[in-house]
Amino acid sequence: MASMVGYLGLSLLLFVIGAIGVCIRRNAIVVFMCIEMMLNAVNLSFVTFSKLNGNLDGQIAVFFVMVIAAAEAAVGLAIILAVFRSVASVETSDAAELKW
Amino acid sequence: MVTGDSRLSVIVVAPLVGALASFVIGRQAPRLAGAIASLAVAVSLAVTVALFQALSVTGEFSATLSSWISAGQFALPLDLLFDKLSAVMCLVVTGVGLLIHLYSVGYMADDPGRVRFFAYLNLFIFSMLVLVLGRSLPVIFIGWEGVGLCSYLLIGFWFTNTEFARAGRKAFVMNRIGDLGFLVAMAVLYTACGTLDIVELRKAEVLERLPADLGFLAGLALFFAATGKSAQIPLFTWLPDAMAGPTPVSALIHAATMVTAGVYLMGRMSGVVELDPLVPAIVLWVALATAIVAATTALAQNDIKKVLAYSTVSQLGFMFLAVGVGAYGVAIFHVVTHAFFKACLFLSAGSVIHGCHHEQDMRRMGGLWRMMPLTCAAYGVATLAIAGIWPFAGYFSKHGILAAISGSHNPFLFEYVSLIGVLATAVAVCTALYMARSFILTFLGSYRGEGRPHEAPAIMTLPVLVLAVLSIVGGAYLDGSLVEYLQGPLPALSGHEHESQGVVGHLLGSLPGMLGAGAALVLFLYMTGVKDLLRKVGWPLEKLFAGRYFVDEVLDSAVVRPIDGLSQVAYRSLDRGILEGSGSGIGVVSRAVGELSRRMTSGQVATYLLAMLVAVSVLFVIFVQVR
Amino acid sequence: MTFMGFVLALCAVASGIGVIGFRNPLYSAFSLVANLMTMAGLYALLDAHFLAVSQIVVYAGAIMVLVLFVLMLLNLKVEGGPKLGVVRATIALGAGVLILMTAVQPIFRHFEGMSAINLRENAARTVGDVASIGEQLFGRYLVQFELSSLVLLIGIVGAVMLAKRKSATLAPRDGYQGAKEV
Amino acid sequence: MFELFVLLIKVFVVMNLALVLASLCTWLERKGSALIQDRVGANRAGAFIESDKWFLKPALPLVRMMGWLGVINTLVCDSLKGLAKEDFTPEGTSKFLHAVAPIIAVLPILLAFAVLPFAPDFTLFGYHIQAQVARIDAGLLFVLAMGSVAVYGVAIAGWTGNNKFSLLGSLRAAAQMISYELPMGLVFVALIVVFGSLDIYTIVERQGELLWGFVPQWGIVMQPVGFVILLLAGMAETKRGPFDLPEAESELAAGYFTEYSGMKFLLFWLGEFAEIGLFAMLLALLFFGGWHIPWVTLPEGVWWAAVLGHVVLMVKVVFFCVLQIVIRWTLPRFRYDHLMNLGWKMLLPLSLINLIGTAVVKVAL
Repeated sequence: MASMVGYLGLSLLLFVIGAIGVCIRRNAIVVFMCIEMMLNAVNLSFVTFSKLNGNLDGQIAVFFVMVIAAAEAAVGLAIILAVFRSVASVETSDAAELKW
Repeated sequence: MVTGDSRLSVIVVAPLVGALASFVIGRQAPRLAGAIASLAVAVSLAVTVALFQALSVTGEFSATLSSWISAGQFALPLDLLFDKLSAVMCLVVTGVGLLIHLYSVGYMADDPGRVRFFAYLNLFIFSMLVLVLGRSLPVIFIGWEGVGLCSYLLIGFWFTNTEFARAGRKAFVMNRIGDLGFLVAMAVLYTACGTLDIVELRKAEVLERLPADLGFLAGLALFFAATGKSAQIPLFTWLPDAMAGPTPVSALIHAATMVTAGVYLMGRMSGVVELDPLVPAIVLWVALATAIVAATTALAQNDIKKVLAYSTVSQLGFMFLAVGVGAYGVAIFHVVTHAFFKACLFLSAGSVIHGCHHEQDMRRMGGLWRMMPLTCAAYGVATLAIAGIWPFAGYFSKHGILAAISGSHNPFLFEYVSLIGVLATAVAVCTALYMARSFILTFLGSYRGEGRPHEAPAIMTLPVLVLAVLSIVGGAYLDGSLVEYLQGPLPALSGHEHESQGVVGHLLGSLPGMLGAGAALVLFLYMTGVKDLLRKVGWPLEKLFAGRYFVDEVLDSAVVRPIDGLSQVAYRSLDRGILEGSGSGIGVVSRAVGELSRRMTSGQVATYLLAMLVAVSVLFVIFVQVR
Repeated sequence: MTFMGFVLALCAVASGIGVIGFRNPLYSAFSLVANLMTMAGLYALLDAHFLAVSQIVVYAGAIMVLVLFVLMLLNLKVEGGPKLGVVRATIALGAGVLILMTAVQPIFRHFEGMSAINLRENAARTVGDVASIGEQLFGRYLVQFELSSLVLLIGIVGAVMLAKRKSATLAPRDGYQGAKEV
Repeated sequence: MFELFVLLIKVFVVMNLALVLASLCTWLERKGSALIQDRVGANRAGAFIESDKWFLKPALPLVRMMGWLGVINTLVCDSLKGLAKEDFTPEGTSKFLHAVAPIIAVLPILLAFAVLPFAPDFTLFGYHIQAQVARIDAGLLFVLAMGSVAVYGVAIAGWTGNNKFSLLGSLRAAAQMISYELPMGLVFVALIVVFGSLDIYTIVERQGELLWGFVPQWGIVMQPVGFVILLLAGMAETKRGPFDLPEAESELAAGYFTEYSGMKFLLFWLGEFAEIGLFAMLLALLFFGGWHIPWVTLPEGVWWAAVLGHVVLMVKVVFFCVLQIVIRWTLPRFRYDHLMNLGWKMLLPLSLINLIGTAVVKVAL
């Protein structure tokens, strides 16, 4: 465990993958999952920084991120379901009424 | 909350409560409205009398109703002051007001809006009392504005008639123009003297703080305010139009309230008015012009109320003549006597109109002395009084004014004293002439109208008779004593000694009046041919008089039209052009921008997110690599 | 990074690419589950045992099951051809690569040197077992912890309200034709 | 090196434990259901075996006995049949996921055994040996985590079935498992409150103590409500009757594994029975004192004590396996809404009240 750089690099890479996924995917649920992945990438760097800084604050932050992610999942999926009920699709390109 | 003498507040509050009560109760029982309103004024009168009795002991009363404005250094309590001047004014307002109220109970008995009427009437009395009793200029201003509002409400009382409603609006607007002067005066006085308390403003050391030019401005502004309320040139045309209201309202406006406010204000602010001698000179010239214009106009009017209206304007001119020469006591004296006989005249005229089934044209009257003898007697007495014939009331006050003119020490007037005297005398003759004319046309001769006129009920004749009695004895009783009595709050007449005259002197003094009255008798009763001849010769003059000197038209073309035109121009160029143009220009531009940017808001979340990602990457480059 | 970490990292990246690469959202979801599992493994490698377990319980056990559930419930068809276009994908990819390129260098510059000594000294203190995490949570972060329970409660209520079908007792608004049946 | 060796042995033991338990359950199911339904059950395969080979002769009576009891049928024949059957994959679905699903369904169950101790610690050849593959301090949490991961196997299986019965079955299964995980977790929390640890070994050790000097501090004494809840939740988690709605034959053919055949199908069975074993073991460890015998204190760290403890534990485990199977064959199937109501409206509030009450009592004492 010579260095933490690998973890940080992995975190960055996963974050960018998630960000790209958010942009190129149209399925709202997949977009949601990509966001979860980005959150996880950040979590990984939190844990790494916790290790680097020598305290547990980073891990506590991850814990709270998980809490928020859980709440977000519940609400987000409910929203997607509600959208699906009104436009019969979860593709973000179909729910494009909010414009002009 | 009330500090000081609480009775003082009763005077003011009683009519206000009366107004509310008569309105609230009157909605349920319309018959009670008049009684309640009269009762309220009666209470005011009673308290005023009581305080008036006590005044000789204490000198003056004051009371603070509550705090109005209190902001840092600036405090403005609702202060009332009851001194001799206020006392006299209060007595006139409440006394004559009460009589008019009683009269109105009869006059308005059949009007569907009488509840509203009495409420307004009480409100009018309330406003006038606030005006008269106010200790500081802002409080007076409340009353001042209140009076204006009530006059608007009452002149336009029959608002379903567009003409009447317009008359009310005209009165209101003209009063507002005058109010500008009041506001300017207040601003100047507060800036320079640091106070608006009228007791303070009477003190020499306070007035010394006023620079000469500002003093002139303040005096002139006050006079301008007074011209608005008291119908002087140039703001007098509203008063004849104010005849649109019910006749008791005219009586109230002309006799007890409203128009006397200007004179009262000049008296109250005499110290300020007198600061620059040019101001009284202006007052005098304007007053004289007003008197002449109004008197001559009255000659050619056929509407009985219009005649009376112009006579009021003319008499107000007389009062301001007195103000101009510094004889404030005499001016107030004339206010009082004028209140008596003008109220009497208006109420009699009201009876006539009432009796003749709302006919106001004198040419359709005549010979009414048989049908309504009491009214005829009262009108006759009042006519004699206004004509200035001894021993009726008007003689004393008018004579006092004429005498005061000769005693003027104003450097701007000194050379013209005799000219002014002659002109004033001529106006007095003219007054007698047109008043006698109206009397003759109305009551003498034979009836020219339709239907059968009838005498007014007792509730209407009684106040008229009381006023007639006052018109007879009031002048003689108050002559000299009133002026002396008022010397505390008003400056003493300098260099003018009141000499008592014998009967011969009095008869000589009433010569102008007799002359005018006699001429009227001759012209309109016995030698109508001469009248016709005169009319043939002087038709342009008649035209001029009948057209009221075309003041309305002049004002219309000189003031209203230009302002209208300016407004139109401003509306077109500024409002439509620049403001609206810029407004819609902004709209057009932002619409164009929106049109462009709405292409970006496609509703596609993915696009937004992509934009965000790109932006983040750019920020990354900027913050990580560049910095 | 140990060998184990390296393997896990490879798996994480692969599954991450799988998440965004699979056309079928269900495959994406399974990829994400795998990704989350590898993350849990990485946490365990970083001595965050409690987080590793809760990662599995919370993410894999709750969130992703929910996602799967929704996916199955909706029984979606496979995403059609890339309506978004190659251009957009290229832009996104470019932006991502840009971020990567710019951020990698500072990471190496800043953290390469500082790790070794720190890590040895801190090793004991940074073991995130149940006891130490619990101490922190119920000590320094007590208020935040309690607040997070509130957040969850609100989330539950919000989700219930959102997912609830319009019941017949609710009068439909003007022009509202009722939800399409799923 | 020795540690690795010991670890391998432990893994071997635990794997065997799990699989033997699963086999035992399978057999119990076979014969038990027959008993309950008043029929004979499997009693042919191997019951009449004959052999002339001398080295088989001595074993033949035993084999015949086993055959007559149905053991050979259950363990050998069924497996052979499963291996020999055609491996069928429905069209239009992912072959990979279809193949992986049963593994995902079984693996977490077997992994969960890793944190369960099967005997007290003991010392052998001077080495202190933990009778547990991995003693992590969040043992209970790990069990829970594995339980939740097992959902994926079911979900994927149902989805790859590519028919509506399978999908419905897997949806039911997923919903049911998530729902009953909650009361289960809450019972675990209550247990943690009582025993002050998440580590299962510590919990078991604490149960060896006496409450007030004479009551064994067993979980069933400390958490009677928790025991009932965990029993119910565990049975729901295993998706077995009366909670076998995901595979309800009369409604969904066979639910999420309709499309499975052969060994993959058997893997689901294996997972199911391993789960029965897992829950039986959990109940025994958490509520019935594990390897402890009431009022009997075995010497610590002695190998024979460990063996004895293991036997005691196994007796308890088998008891709970039997209990679960008896319940499964006794009670009729729930209706789906009843199932959800039981989970959300009864067990969850009950477990919450239980937790709060436990906490109050704990703080008060």
